[in-house]
Amino acid sequence: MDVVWFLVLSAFIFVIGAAGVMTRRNPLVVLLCLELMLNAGNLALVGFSRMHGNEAGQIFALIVMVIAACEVVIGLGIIVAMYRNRLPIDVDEMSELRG
Amino acid sequence: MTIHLSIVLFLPLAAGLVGAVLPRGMARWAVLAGTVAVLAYAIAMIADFDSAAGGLQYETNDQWIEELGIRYQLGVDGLNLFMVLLTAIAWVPCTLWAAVREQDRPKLFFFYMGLAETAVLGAFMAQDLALFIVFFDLMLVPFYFLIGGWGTGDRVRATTKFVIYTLSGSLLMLAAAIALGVLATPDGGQLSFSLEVLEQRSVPEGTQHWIVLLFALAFFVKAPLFPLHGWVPETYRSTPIPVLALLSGVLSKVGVYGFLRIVLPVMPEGSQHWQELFIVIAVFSILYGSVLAFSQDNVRLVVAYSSIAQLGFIVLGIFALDDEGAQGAVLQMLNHGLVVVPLFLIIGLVAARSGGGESLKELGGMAFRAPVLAALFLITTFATLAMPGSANFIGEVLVLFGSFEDKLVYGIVASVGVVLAAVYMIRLFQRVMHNRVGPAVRSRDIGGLDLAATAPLVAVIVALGLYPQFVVERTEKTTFQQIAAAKALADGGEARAAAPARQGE
Amino acid sequence: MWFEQLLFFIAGIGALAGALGVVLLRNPFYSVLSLVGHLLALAVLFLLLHAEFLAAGQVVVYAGAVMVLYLFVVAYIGGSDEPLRPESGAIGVFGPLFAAAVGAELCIAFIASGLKALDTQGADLGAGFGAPAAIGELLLTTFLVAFEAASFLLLVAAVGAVVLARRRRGLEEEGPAVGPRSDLPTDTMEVRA
Amino acid sequence: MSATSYGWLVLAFPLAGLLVTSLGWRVLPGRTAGWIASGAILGSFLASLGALVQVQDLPREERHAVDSIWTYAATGDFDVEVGIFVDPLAVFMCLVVSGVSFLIHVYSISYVSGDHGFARFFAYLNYFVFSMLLLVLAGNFILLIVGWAFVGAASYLLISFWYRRDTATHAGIKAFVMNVIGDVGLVIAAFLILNETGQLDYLGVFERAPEVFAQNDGTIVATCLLLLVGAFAKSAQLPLHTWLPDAMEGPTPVSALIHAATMVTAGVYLIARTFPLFELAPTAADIGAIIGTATLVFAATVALVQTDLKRVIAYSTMSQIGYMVLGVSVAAYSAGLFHLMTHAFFKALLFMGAGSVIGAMAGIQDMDRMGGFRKAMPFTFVTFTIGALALAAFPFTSGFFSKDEVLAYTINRGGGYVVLALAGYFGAALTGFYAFRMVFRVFGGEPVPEAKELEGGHAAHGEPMNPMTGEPEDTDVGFPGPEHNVAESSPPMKFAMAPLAFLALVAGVVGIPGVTDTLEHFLEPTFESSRYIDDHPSAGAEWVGLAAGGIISVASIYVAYVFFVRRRGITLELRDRFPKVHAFLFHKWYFDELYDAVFVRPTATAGAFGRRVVETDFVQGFIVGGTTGIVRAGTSFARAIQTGFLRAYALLLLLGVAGLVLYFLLASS
Repeated sequence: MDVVWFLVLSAFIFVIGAAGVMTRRNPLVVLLCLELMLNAGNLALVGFSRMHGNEAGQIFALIVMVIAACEVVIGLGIIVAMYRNRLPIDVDEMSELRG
Repeated sequence: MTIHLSIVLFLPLAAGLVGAVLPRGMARWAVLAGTVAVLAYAIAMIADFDSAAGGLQYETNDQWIEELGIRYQLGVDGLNLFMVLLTAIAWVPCTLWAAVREQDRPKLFFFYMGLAETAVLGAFMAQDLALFIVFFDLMLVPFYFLIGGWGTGDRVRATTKFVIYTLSGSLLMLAAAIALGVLATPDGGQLSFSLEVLEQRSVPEGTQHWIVLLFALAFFVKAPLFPLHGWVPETYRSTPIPVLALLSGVLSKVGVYGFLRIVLPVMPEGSQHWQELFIVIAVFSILYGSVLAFSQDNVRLVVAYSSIAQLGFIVLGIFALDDEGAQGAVLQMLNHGLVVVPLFLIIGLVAARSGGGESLKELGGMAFRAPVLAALFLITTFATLAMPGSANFIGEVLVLFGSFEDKLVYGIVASVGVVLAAVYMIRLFQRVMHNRVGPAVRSRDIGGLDLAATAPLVAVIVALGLYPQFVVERTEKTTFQQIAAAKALADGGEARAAAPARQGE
Repeated sequence: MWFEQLLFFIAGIGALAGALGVVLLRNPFYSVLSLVGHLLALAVLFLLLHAEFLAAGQVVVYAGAVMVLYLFVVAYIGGSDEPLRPESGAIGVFGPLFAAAVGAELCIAFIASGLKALDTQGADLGAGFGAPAAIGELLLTTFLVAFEAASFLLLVAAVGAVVLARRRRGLEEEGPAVGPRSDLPTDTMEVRA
Repeated sequence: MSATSYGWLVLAFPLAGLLVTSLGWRVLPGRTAGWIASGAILGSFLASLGALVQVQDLPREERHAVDSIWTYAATGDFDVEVGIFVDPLAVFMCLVVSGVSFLIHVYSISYVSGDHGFARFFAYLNYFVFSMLLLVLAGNFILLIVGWAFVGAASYLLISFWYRRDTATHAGIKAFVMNVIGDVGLVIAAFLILNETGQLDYLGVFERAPEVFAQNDGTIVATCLLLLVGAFAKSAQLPLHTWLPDAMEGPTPVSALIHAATMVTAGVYLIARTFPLFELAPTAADIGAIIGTATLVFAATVALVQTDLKRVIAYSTMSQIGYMVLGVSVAAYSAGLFHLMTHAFFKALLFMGAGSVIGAMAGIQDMDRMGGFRKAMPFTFVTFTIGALALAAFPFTSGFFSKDEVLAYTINRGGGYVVLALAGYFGAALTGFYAFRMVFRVFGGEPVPEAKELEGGHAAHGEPMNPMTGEPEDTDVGFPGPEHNVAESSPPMKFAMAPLAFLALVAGVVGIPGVTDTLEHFLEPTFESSRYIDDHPSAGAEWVGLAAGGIISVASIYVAYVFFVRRRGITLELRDRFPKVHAFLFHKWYFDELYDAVFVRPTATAGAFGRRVVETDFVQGFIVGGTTGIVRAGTSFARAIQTGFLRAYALLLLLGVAGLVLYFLLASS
């Protein structure tokens, strides 16, 4: 089984995730899309790990999963806080960073 | 006795961190103790220093970022020995000065003071170009916060200007340094930023030209020299006094020090190429700074512009590419720092006696109720205007002698600056201490703690005036080495052949 | 061999479908479910790559725990549909375009030029590659610092989430006075008290 | 003890006095500071005597000694020690300086007794004496410059001693800056000397100079001209003289000590000290002689019409220094120095007498307001008259021998020098006139109210006010003190004036031509390498000159007597008949106005231009503006990107990723 196909697959997933981040306005879904991108990265990492026969890649993937979990927890926390403060749940409305 | 430079380097930062965890009132004393310890260590280092040896002493040399060839390399030689001492000396009174006054957010303030000392010491001791740049830019951080957070007046504007200026300067220098490191690496060689290595490698002359120019830009901004001094007036007006004393007394030396440490030995051809230009800039700065200092009304700005003139002298001495000139410049770097620090502290005292007024119009007649303050001010004034008998005079004479040697005309034009210095400094002293009492002036003599901050500095000035050879004999060997290559070129010889072999090669 | 290839194609199509589902479905609830499917497919792919421990972790922790958290939140704030509003402005057009460009570039890199130097069949693997024992040993030896840092990060994140999402009295009391903002477009997912 | 040990002692005493009086200013009671300071100078004088004895013990051809205590600064060719050089010239100067200084210190104890700055005054005075002795004893050019600048600083401090007066502080800054100009001249000269001879020590330089310099070589002439710049700035010779009259703002003892007896003669000492260089550069020496002559005539004419008592004496000082400069420039070294010594005596005496009169006038210095003090102040009158006689070179007073010796030597050089000597005689005529103009106007005529009051035993008390501008003084501080002392009632003042009067009368005995010539023989070892050493006028020729000088002196005093005693209105008539001449002289040939127009204003204008135009338009507008403009353009671009829309950021990020990947793709293919 050619590892390249895994990488191609990971690229597709990554791109789909990226497109989602840009087109969806619900922060919840944006977070999901980020998950997609991270998972694409994981897939690539594991693919490379397989290719080299080195388990470090898998450890990396594991750490990425931890990061992803943290990000989800914080992201969801923010969304809940927004909800509690009766703010619109829409990323376009969150533009306090405007310069 | 073994001296560990890393201890000297990180002691103030450590003191700042300790201060940050201590209770509010204790932070200042922790940092003060740290600066005193650094001073003690620096004095021990001077006592131990072998002035007959030419190369680096107490060297620390470790791998830092191997892939980029960046090393954690510290060392002290005649060139930076007294710069380290100046830093150590200057920080104590400034910290003491700040410590006996109420500060907002004292923990943070004194932490930044400690960090700043570490950064400056690092810039002076670094023997690796990349490390130098790290510390050079790190210096900006604490000063940015100190000016922005504790300044007066339009401090936001002042800080912004200061940061934009110095940052654009140092970014250009960063680019130049990377280019230097990469271009100097021979095919198949290991990339290195160590100055020792760079001195042995060579960069094509055409490349040196623009690299030197970029370095000079950064150093001239830091110094500052005309016409890159645009940040000076506002920054000097807004900066808190102890920080200003350090900014003007110590930080300004890092730039000119960079010429002697990096530019001249590493890129002699490029330095020699721009010699004329830099001398013109220096001479112009001398005249321009002097004339403007003469016409300023704000006491801080008088000293600010006088610093421009003094730094002009230093640069003139360096780029005279002459042994005596460079030696004078090194001596003058120390002297100028030593006089400017007490000068600004005294200005702070003076302003406190006139209800915060810093305009010459509001001042006057303070000497009668403040004789000790007036005496300290007088001695500092005389030293600043390089009166014979002060070490500043020896420094200035050596600079002038060095420039007379090859560039007689520039030297003579520069000596006009000596006369103008007498005018503006005496005018400053007189308008503050003499004449009729200013409207808001409530004069009183200097307090005990402030005396403890300023009097030792004045004593050092007097002592150096009696025995400048103390500095000269310890610095001259390295100074000559640093300029040897460029000097040989200026004299029409070959640069590389003339550079004396360094130790350990 | 054919079995592995078959499995790859099935799981790959599943993963792609799941991903597309996440992006294209209007209802966040379905998006989450779609992501769960995607993660399961991914776990299969991991297995194909001899990453047994990771696959297990993916299924248990990710698809199991994290996604449940998502579902809770969606349920809590009400997963209303996001209408298929025609995207105004450049982002809607350029976003997918750039994404496609990146994808194309990556594919070119992978297939055409990039990995020629590598043995694409993969290295010979020893027994127990990717097994929990091997991973565990690595985690506790070579990558100990990373492991500890990650655990600390998780702790911080957990505390942070609690702080962020906890009920704040002051705000709660002020809250009702504000009410839903009427000037907002009604098609966004909005709080309806 | 060796000569150099005494030399160090000479320096150590005033330095110790300085430290004690300056550090102990708070604890020293009453007039202690004054006595300590005077004692220090007395010690210095005694040490000078010791040095004199020791130097005389040395063999004649080796009559000098050098010693150094530490290396001051040495790098490259530049090698300077803290070293002194003791030879007859230095000892002579030490004796004059410390002796006169001692008397003036004692005088000052009374003069400034009511001043708030009593201890400060004596600290400054000791500092000055230390600096002056350092200047005199320095063994190399750098140390000379140090002493040179130190006396300038002391002079500055003492001129602006009453620092609440604007006029005093202005005068101080003027003097200081002029002196710094001189310092710079010396520094450049020192460089030229070092560059050519490789030495900075006197002995080394004088030894090497004839080897490296051709006669009238361009470099040596330039060097000597630069030395002259230094000498003229210090000695108030044309065109660097304008600070000296203004320096009269200082307390009168300061005028006596610094601006008459010692510091201003440093230029003469410098020329005498560096005579081997000047003899290699006759052009420069001639220029010196011409300027000296010009100054002596110029200053004498100005002194004719000034009404401020101290300024008249100040211009007289300039004029007399002109004689000295002329003397040392025409190689009449011992004659010039002889005049330096006698001038120190009689000019210090004149200033002390003037101080006494000003005390009686409660601070007023205008001669128009004075008169008739003869009966009220007999002691002052007698001593002042002795001083005036010596100044006018009345026969057999000290000034008579010294001035005429200078002129006789000048004539002896022949050629164009005769013209200079004739100008000198012309100046001598003016000198006699203005000297007795002072005497007759101050002491003669009807007593003014202050004089009458004093005759009745009451010292006048005026409102404290600035004698120059008439502004009321700052009484908060009390400078210059409400009390005024006159010699008649102050023993210390009398004690100081009496020996000086005696010396002014008889000091000529050390230089009676053909009879004693003591001074000349004493100084001979210093100047024996001079090519003119055996070139002096015969005793007979000198006596002819003396006779001519005596006649001129007596005649001029008689004219003054006619003008100011017999026919009092004649000066007013002259003034009305030649108003332009009077205005020209009264405004001191408009030198101040000229300098103001040529130097001060352009500098100030340049400063204003720099501040207004260069700073605002160029530095702030162009450079800062340019920089900030670029930054601003950059930020506005950044602001445009920073929409705050999360998805827009993501888009940019992706764009960057796409670009990067594309780059690597292209780079790898």
